[in-house]
Amino acid sequence: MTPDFLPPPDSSSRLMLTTPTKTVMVSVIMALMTGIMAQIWHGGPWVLIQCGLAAITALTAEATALILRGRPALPALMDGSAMVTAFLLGLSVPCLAPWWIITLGTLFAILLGKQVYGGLGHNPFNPAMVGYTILLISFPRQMTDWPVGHIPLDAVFRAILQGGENFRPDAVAMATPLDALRTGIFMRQTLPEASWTSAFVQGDGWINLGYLLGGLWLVKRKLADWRIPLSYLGALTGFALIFHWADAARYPDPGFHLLNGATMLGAFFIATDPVSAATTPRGRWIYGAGIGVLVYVIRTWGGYPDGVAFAVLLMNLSAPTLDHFTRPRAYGHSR
Amino acid sequence: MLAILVLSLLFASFGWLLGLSSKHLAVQGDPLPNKIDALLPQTQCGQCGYPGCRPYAEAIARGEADIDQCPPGGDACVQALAELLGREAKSVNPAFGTEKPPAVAFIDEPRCIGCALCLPACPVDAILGAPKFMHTVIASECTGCELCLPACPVDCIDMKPLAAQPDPWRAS
Amino acid sequence: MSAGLVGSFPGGLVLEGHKSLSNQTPIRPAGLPARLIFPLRQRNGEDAPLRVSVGDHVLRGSLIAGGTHLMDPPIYASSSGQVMAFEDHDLPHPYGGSNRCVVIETDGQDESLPPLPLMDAETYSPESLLQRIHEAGIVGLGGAAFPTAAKWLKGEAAIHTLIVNGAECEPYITCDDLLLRERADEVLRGTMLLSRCLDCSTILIAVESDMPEAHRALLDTKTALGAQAAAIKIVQVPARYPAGGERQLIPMLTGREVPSGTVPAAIGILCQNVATVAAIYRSVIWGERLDSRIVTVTGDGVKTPQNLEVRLGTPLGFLIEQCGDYVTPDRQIKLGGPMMGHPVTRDTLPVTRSVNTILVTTTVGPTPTPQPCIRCGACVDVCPTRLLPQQLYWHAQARQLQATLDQHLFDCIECGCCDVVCPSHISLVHEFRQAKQTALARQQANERAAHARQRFEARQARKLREQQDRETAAQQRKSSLSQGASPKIQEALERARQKRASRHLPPASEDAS
Amino acid sequence: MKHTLLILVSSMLVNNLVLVKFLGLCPFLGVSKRQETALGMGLATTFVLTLSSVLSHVAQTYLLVPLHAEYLRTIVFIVVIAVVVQFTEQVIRKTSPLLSQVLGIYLPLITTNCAVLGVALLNVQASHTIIESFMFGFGASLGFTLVLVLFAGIRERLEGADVPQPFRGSAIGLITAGLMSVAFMGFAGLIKS
Repeated sequence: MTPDFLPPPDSSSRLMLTTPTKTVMVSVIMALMTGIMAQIWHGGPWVLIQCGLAAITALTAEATALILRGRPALPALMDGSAMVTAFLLGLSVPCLAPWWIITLGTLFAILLGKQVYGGLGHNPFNPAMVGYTILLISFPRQMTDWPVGHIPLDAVFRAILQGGENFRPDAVAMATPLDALRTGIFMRQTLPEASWTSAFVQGDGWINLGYLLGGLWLVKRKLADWRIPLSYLGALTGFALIFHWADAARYPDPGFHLLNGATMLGAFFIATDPVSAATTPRGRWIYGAGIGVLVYVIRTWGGYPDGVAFAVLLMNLSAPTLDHFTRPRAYGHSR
Repeated sequence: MLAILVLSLLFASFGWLLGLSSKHLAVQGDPLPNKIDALLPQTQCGQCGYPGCRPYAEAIARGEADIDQCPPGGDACVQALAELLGREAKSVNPAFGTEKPPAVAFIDEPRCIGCALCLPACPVDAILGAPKFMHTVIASECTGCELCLPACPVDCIDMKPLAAQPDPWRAS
Repeated sequence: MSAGLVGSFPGGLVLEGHKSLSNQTPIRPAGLPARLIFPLRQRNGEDAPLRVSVGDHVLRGSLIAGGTHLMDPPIYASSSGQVMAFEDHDLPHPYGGSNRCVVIETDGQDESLPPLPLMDAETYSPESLLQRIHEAGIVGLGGAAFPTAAKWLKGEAAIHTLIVNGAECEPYITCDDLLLRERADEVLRGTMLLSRCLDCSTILIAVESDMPEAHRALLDTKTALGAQAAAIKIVQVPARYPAGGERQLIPMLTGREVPSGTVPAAIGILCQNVATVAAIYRSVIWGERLDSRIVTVTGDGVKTPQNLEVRLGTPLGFLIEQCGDYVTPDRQIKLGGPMMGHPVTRDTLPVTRSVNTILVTTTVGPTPTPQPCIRCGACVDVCPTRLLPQQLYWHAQARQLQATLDQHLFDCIECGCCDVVCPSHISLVHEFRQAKQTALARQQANERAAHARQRFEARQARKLREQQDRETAAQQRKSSLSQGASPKIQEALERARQKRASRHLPPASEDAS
Repeated sequence: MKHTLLILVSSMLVNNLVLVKFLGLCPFLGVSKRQETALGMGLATTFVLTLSSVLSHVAQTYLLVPLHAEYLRTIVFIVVIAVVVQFTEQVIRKTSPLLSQVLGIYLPLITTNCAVLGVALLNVQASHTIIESFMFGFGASLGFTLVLVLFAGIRERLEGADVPQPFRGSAIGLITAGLMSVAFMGFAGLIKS
C-alpha cells in the first residue's frame, strides 16, 4: 500500500548540478579514445572492426530484449551504456578474432550480464567482463591470439570473416610479456626482460599509458570514482613491490604490472563501473584494493594470462557484502 | 563379523550420547509463534482457516499452515513472514480471500433490531449493545474482520472504508 | 573569520545564492488583503480548536483558534474584520492536502486589541517567559514552525548553549539577512533575554559568510550594546548548503552531533532562528502577538523581488501583486527555497508561520525523465546525514520497508542535495517522503494490530473464565442435587420420575435447564 | 606448513565446493536469501564439516582399516556425520531458536549434504593425514560459507532488481550462481596439486 497523496515531484524548476547519465557514458567512450589510438597505432585499425561489430550486436540485443519485455527501447538505447559495454568488449578481444567471437561475447554480455537482471542499474556483474570471461573459458585459443607485426589486408578479413580455423596469419602467437611471466615462474626461470621497459617492446606500455591518460581525464571531470583506481593501482603496486623486493629475479617490478595487460583499462573503465562496484566510500577502497590483489595473484600464479576480468567479477560478487559491512555511520547514530 | 559388531556397538553408543545431550540441551518454550503473531494484522477474522491470528501463527510455527493464508495482511504480510522464516515470498493464496482496503463495521441503527447476535461474533468485543437495545460498533476497536456480517439477521451491518491516511505532518 | 568553528558537517553543496535578487531593497510592509485565511492544522498534525464562529467580528490580535497546550500555540487574527466561513483550503505544506481554514474578510479599519500585558524584562522567570512565548503564538520561523515553547522543554538536560541561527543557506532566501541588517538590535536583545533566562554559558549567533552586511550590523550593534552583550559570540559559517540546518549548524559550532530521533535540547543546546528570537523579544517587551512575519518574494518570475512584512493569512497572489505581478503567466510557485521548498499550484494559498519564501520561477524546459540509478554515489558525497541515498532508493523502489528503516530512512532531512546531483534525474527526496509515509502507515497498522491482539486475548481469557465458571457452577448444582440437600426436592423428583414412568415418556430435557 | 596452508587455500577458493565442484548446491540455493541466515548456515556447516572430516578420518584409520571393513565406509561416514549434525542441531535449537527455524529443514539436511560426505570421501581418496583432513574440511567449509554469504548478498540486492518475470526467483539465482562460478574459474591453476 503506497500512499499516493503526495504531490508529484517537481523537477522542472529544480537545480541541476550534474552531468546526465548519457553524457557520462559518452564521456567514457571519449576517454577511451587515447587508448584506442594507441591500440590502433600498435596493432592496426582492426580493433575498430571488433568495436563496430560489438556495438551493432549490443544495440540489437538490447533493443530486442527491451521490446520483448514491452519496455520503451529508445531511452535505454540512448543512455549509451550498451555502447560502453560493446567498446570494452571490442577492445578486450584480440583484434583478429573471428566475428562470431565478438558477437557471441556481446550477446552474453548484454543478455546474460545485463538484461536478465533488468537492465542498466540492476546488474550485479560488469556485463563486458561477463562476456569476456565466458569467451575466455570457452574459446581460450581464439581469445589469446594477439597478432604482432604487419598483417596483409586480405589475411585480416579472412581471419575475421572465416575464423581462425581455416587461416592463421604467420605473425601470430608471440607470447605476451604476461604469458612469459607466468611460464617463467612455473619453470623457475629468471626473467631478464621482465621489467617495465619490456612493456614497451610490444606496445602494451603505450596502450596502458593511453588508457591512463583518458582515465585521469575522467577522474578529473568526476565522471569516474577516484578511490577505486587509486586503491586498485596502489594494491597492485604494493604487492608487486613486496615480491619484487623479495625476489627480483622472479617477480617483476611494479612498472611491469602497471603497464602490461589490461591494468589501466581495468582501473579506470571497468572497475569504476558504478553499477557493479561497491557503493559506499569505504567499500570502494576495499573493492579497488581487492581487485589489485586478485589481479596480481591471478597474473602471477593463476592459469590465465591476465587477471583483470576475473578480479573484477570476483569483486563484483563481493560488492553487496562489502556495502553491507561498510555502511557509513549516519549522522546522530553511534555506529 | 567383528567389524559389524564393533560398529554396531559404536553406533549404539552414539545414540546413547545423543540421547544424553538432547536431555541436556532440551529447549523450553518457543519464541517463534510470538514473532509470527507479531507480523499478523490481528483482524482475528479467521479467513486463514484458524480461529484467530494466534492459532494461525502457531500453525505456521508447527509447519502446518503456509504463510500465504492471510488476506487482510496482504502481500506485505506474506513478504514479512517470508523474510522472518527465510522462505520464498509469494502473493496471498486467493483460495483464502483477497486483500481489501482496511474497513470498519458500521451498524445502520434504524435497521438494527437489537438481537445481540452480533455481539458474540466479534472477536475483539468491539460491538456495544444488549438485547432489545441499539447496538453500535466502536470504530477504534473494530478490526474489520467482517465476522459480524453473517451473524446479523437483518443485514444492518456495513463495512465502511477506514480513512487510514497516515498523518503526513508527523513525518517531518 | 571562521573563529569559533570547531567542526564541520559531512556532505553539502556550495550553491549559487541568487540572494542579490531580493536583498537590495529594505523590508516593506505588505498591504492589507481583502481576505485572510488561517489554516487550523498545527505542527503535530492536529487541528487547533476553534475559538470563533461564523459572523463574529474580530480585531487584530483576537484569538481565532488553539492555545490549549504547548504543541497547540494560539492563532491570532492579523487584522480586524468578520469571520466569513470555515472552508477547506490547500495547505502550504510539503505533504500537501487540504484542511479546514478560518476565512476572515477584513474591514480595512485594522483595529487591534491592546497588546499582551507588559513584562518587566529584568525580573521575569523562565516559566513566565515560556508562558509568554506560548501566549504570543511563537513558533520557529525558520520554516519548520515547531512551537518554540515545546522545543525548549523537550530535552531533559539543562540548556547550556544557545545558538541563534542566522545562517540562511538556501539560495534565493534573504528574509533573515534583511532582518539582521535592519533589526539586529531586536535579535541581539532577544538573544540576551533568552540567554539570561536560560542561564546558558555559551551564546552564539551564526551567519553565513556570504552575508557580510548582516554580520557588520550584528557586530556594530553588539559594540553599541556594550558589556551586557559581551558574552555573545558572532560567528560566520561557510556558505555551504545546508549549513543553516540546525543538525548541521550544531556540529559546526560545537563539534557535537544531535543524536538521531531527538531534539538539540537533549544535549543541552537550544537552536533558534533569528526571526524567532526577534519575535520573542517583541512579545516580551512590547507584548506583541505573532501575527506577521517577513517573507521573501523572489525568483525570475516576479517583477520586483523583495522582502515583505506580511500579515499571516495573506494569500500568496496578493503578495505577488505587491511585487509587481508575474513576469509571465507561465510560472511556477514554490514555497521555500529551491532545495527544500515545495511547489504549489494555486496562488490562493495563505502565508502561514512556516512560509519564509515565495519563489516564483518561469518554467524552464521539459522535465527530464528519470533514468535508472547507476549507483554512482554522487548522492553519498553530498548527503549531510551520511546516508546512502542510492541504497535507500533501491530498497524504497523494492518496497523493502525494513531495509529502508535499517538505512535510517527517518534521519533523512529532505534537504534535496541528492536530487540536485543525481545524474539520472531521480527525485530521491520524493521517493523518501513516500517511503516515510508507507512506514508511518505500517506503524499505525501495527499499533492497531497490537491493540486488537490485546482485546482478542482479553476476550479469549474471558471466555475461558466464563466457561470455567459455568462448569464449576454446573458441578456444584449437580453435586448439590445428587447429595440431596433437601429431602423435599428428593421427594418431588421421585414423584416426577414415577409420574413420567407411568406415562412412558422420556425425561424432558427442559428440566435440567 | 606451507603444504597444509596450500590445502586450505585450494579447498577454499581453487576447488571451491559449490562453485567448482558443484557440491552442496541444495543449501546454497536454499539458505541464501538473507545474509545473516547464510552466515548462520555457513557457520553450522563449517562446524559439521570440519568435525566430521576429522572424525571420519579417525574412523577410517583406526576402525575401518584395522577391521578390514572399508566396504562399510559410506555407512560409517554417514552415521558419523549424522551424529555431528544431530548434535549441532540440538545446540542451535538451544542457543538460537530463530536461526533453527530459519534454517529449517536445511539444518538436518546437512546430514545428506553431499558436500559433507564428499569432503570425507575426498579426504580418504587423497589419503590426507589428520591435519590435512582438518585443513581440507575447514578450508572447504570456509569456502562454502564465503560463497554462501556473498551469494546471499547478491540475492538480497536482486530482490530489488527489475528482473523479467520468467527469470524471477530461483532462475535468476541459478544464473547468478553460474556467473559466480565463471568468476571463480579465475582461481583455476592457482595451485598445482
